[in-house]
Amino acid sequence: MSHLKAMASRALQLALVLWAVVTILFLMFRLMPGNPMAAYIDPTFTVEQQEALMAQFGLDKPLWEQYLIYLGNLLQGELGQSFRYREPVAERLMTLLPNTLILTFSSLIVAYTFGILAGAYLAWRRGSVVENTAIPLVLTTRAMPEFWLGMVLLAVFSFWLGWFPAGGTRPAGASYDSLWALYTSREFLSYLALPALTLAIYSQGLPLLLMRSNMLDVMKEDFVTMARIKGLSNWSVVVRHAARNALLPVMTSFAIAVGYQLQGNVVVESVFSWPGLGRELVNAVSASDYPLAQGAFLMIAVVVILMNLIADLLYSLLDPRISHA
Amino acid sequence: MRLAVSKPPKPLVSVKDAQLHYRVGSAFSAMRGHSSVVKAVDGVTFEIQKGESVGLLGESGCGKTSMGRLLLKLEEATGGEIEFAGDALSGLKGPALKRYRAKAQLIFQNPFEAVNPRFTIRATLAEPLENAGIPAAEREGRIIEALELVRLPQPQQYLDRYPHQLSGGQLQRVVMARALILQPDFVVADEPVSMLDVSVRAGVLNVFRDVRDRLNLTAIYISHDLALVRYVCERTIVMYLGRIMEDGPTEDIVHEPLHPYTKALVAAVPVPHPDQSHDPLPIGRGAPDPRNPPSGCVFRDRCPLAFDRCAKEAPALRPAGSRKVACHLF
Amino acid sequence: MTETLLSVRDLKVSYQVGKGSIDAVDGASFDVPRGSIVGLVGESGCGKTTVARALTRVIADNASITGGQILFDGQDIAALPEREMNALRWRDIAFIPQSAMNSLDPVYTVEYQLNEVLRRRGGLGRRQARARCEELFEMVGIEAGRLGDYPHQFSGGMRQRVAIALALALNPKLVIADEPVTALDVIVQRQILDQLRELQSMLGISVILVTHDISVVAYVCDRTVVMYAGRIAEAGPMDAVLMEPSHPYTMGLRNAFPDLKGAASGVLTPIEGAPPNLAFPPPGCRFAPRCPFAVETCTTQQPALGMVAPDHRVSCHRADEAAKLRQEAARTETWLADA
Amino acid sequence: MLDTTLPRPGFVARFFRSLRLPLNDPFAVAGLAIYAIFILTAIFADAIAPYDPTEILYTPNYDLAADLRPGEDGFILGTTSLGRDIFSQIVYGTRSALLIGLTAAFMVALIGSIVGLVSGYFGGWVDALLMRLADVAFGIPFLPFVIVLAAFLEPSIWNVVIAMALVLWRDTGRVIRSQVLTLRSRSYVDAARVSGSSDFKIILRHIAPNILPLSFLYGSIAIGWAILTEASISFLGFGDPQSISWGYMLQDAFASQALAKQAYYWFVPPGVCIILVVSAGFFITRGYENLLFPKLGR
Repeated sequence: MSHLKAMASRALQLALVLWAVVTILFLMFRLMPGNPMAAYIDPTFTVEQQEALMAQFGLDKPLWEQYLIYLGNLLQGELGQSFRYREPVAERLMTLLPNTLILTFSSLIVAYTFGILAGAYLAWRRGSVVENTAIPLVLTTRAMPEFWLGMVLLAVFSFWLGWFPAGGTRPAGASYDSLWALYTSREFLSYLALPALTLAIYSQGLPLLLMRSNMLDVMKEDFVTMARIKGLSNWSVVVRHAARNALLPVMTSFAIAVGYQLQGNVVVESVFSWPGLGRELVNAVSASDYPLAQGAFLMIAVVVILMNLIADLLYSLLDPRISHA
Repeated sequence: MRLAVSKPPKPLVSVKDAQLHYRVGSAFSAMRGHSSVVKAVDGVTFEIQKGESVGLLGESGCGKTSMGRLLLKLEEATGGEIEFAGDALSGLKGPALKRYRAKAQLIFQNPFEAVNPRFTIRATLAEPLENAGIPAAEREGRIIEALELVRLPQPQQYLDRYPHQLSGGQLQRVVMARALILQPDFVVADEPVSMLDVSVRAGVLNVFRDVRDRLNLTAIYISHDLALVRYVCERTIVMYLGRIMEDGPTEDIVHEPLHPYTKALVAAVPVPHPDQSHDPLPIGRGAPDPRNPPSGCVFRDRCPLAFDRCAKEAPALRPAGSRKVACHLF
Repeated sequence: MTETLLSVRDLKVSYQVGKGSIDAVDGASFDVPRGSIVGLVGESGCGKTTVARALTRVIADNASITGGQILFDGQDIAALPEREMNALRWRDIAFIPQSAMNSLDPVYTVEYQLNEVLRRRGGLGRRQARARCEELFEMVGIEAGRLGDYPHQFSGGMRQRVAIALALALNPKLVIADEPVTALDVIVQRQILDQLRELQSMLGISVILVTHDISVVAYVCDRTVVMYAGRIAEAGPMDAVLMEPSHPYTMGLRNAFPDLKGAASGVLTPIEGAPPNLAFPPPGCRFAPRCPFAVETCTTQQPALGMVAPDHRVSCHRADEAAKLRQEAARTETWLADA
Repeated sequence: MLDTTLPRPGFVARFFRSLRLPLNDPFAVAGLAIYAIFILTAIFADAIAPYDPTEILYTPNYDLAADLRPGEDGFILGTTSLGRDIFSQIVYGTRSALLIGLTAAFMVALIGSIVGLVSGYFGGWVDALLMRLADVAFGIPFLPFVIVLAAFLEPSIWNVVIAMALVLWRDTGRVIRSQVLTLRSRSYVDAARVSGSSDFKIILRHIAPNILPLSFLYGSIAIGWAILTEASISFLGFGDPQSISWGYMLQDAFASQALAKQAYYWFVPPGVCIILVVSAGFFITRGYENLLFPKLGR
């Protein structure tokens, strides 16, 4: 099936992209000022630890050999030891990843549900006062720095009104039997609310504007006119034909948005002290914890690239012109 | 008079086994589905004598436009050889290519796309003159001359206009003027009237016939419409899926088509009066698929006369009376 | 016995463009007898497509029907409330568009789109609809196995057959076909026209076939309506209009059209000039600026659509001289710009 | 004299005409006006700002002028916890915002346009290579990349600009490439080739003029991106410590408990300024889109 072949070749392409990003990352961390060994070894490590890491990452070898060892380690999921936490980077990041994913997906689901409905509505009310005021407003939300929006929400809803906690994922001292118990607790929701809302307000603009302009385009298509000539109901014309077609690229953009959102998380997580990948990256860079910074960067990159692939997959699944070629 | 008279004159254009194959859906654009080879032109051979007008006839996807682009070196042939006045096109580069560009010209299908909308008519017509190194002082005169040649009355009034200020018929004459301004030897016209309304078509066709005769041009007229080809060309080449099916005098093809495909094509041409045959066409349903042509003769899956051999062996283009036919029946 | 199914009376359709308006159709009148194919022929911009769409009352946002009547089965559908008009659509008046590629929804299978019409508009049950789908596909010559395919999986000709099946789904009385074969190659074009003619006579429906190509009209139509610049130039039985045209525009069209069956030495004669800008139409006959026979009245007074023969109407001030004009029109010199 | 080329108005006039500024769209005009105001503010910052933005100020009573509310002791927008004048910081922040926004946008538009033109016009392996590079750029998480680069290299606004340009050219490049592909398939480009025009001449005369408005459009989108990115970087503490920027002000406010102190006068104005400049860019962009792609417009 040529369709599968096409997907495979796309996946291969993205694997190459991943390799390129990994290489850039390697060079970035090797070429930084100071001791090249600083990428993995903290002077405060014990001599045994230092020697073990020297051997593991081949830090006394020439650069190209280090590169091969680096690739080999990556393939085994080995990202080195965090300077600050004295634990393997991979393990630490894995505990943070769920927090980031929950924040990202909950905000995006809210943003897309709202954006799609509002976008379709605005396309339908094209030229009305509602549309004329809504569009500049939406553009303004796209122009807001996310962290600033987070700050304003914090100042109002947390510090002034006291409705929501100011940061973190759980009350101080609280402990839960399992991660599942944490994520399903009411407290967690109250901690999630503000950061998720911040991200959602920022992200709804993309699906909204995309949906609206797609709808306007599709409404001009011959098949929509034909649906009217067929005497189908307004609902059928607008929803079954126009919206269904307009939705295709919006759904694809969801996956891309996950990738973008992960980058936006970097600042919003910092504002809300949300223990996720983004905040970890910032802290690690500030504290010169290079293995951790490198690992966090890599994990974000992997998700971004994976999401690009999923976007392509979604598109080819949802569009019969490709899935039934 | 010497004996050499009996030797046929050297052709102006000679096409030997020309091929234009290209991949569709490369690894990078594979998202769109198939990745396969399309043989837009597949082993086409013909010659054109100086002063001859030849119609290249066929349905969409038959390779006639690709053939035209090969002849003008807008596309490089992936196989075979095309010669113009004895020179191989594949070797033309630099100044030699520039000289060829001055001798071989193209008239486009859609006049509104064929001129840059940001250029005035004057600037449009000046471009080839600049490239040929005609001094600025002579250009205006040449431009006026060319516009008069294509029978645009009072040409001065058009010079500072933009394309959208002209009608389709007027603009197509400008496109013709641009093609003729360097006094070429050879012109390829790609469906030059198919975008025009019927009432103005005839005017453009008449100018084309006229200019060709006056300048003794060698011309290729690409069209899907046999009636138009017949109006302009004494000889017709019929193409189907990248190959030549039949090649011969237009009147013979109109009155007694030999190839089964040509027969169907001639029978299908609509005529503008009520007394005409309504018999079913001698051809199967379906449409040619350039991505997936049948084995052997490319026409066999729609041919009412196909037999075993047609599936196994592609027929060569062989002489049959006044013309050449690619069919196992001849 | 020709009973009239559709009678268009003095139809006017205007487009709002900026602050002004353009009368794309300015007083069109013609009849469609039951069980006949009527060709609506003219050049681009003459208003033929606008007329076709006005009959469905689904027209561009900036267009409106500003006058006249559309009597369908004796009822003026131009004045019908939208609700009642919508009930009529597709059940009584169906439409075949120019490009079936763009007018079939790409994300649904062909069966879904047939079902949509059969079940939502025709009130058929699931099983009946399936049977009807198969029947329709057989009628237009496509295997029922392809019902589940998406539009892009069909070739251009096949898609046009699907469009025909779709139009016939609810047994309409009138089918409007807007340039149904223009985008197709001659061979497929001919096959589709054969199909259309066959089904039309089998089902006894009426068809309005909009086209720019008089040879298409000559091949399938019973009657012809020739439009020029938003008005009807000539209307009547197809052979009468084509063989004995009474309007100079129709005569000119005949001269400009190449004829494969004619003599090899024939010369095509263009009509000089271009159709008028409808934002500023000429005061008299709209063809007068290009007409070699124009006299003074032609440039000042609009000609009315008058009878020249039973059932054959022409809007020309010199219609009674038609026979003489036809002879002159046959000569190329007549049409040269400075003649 | 017979001149057969285009009539030649002044080069500047022609350049502006070829940009096709969307002057009939009220929002676009508002956007241009906002830009004009901020540009003037940046130029005359020395005259407008009452104080040096980094100077530690004192009240007439010789107390540290810390955490003063707007209007108190004549400080228009109040002071920071360290006794700096917020209004002056806003005024000077305009400079770094515009400097970063405009240079980054210029680089992004320039690199993207050149890549798009070369890739789309010549095709083949050049195209394949450049588009693979674009894929890689799409695979790099933008903000983390800028953070890491800004942190490792010495923190200066130019490093931030370069980091942004290294990644953001991808969007412009892809869009311009596809536009070049459509333009290239126009038959007037074939006509120019058949007329004997060189590739260089065709790109310059027939393709580039049609690309310019699109470059400008993507440039104006990049202004917004660059300003937002710089603000984020400064907020996270990786900015240029030498220059006062709106992002730096927000970081200062956040770190100084301005939220808990409910000091809206401190952290709201810089945010509003960012929104104004960035959305001004969006409004111009939108006016452009209506002009360039009228099918989307109304």
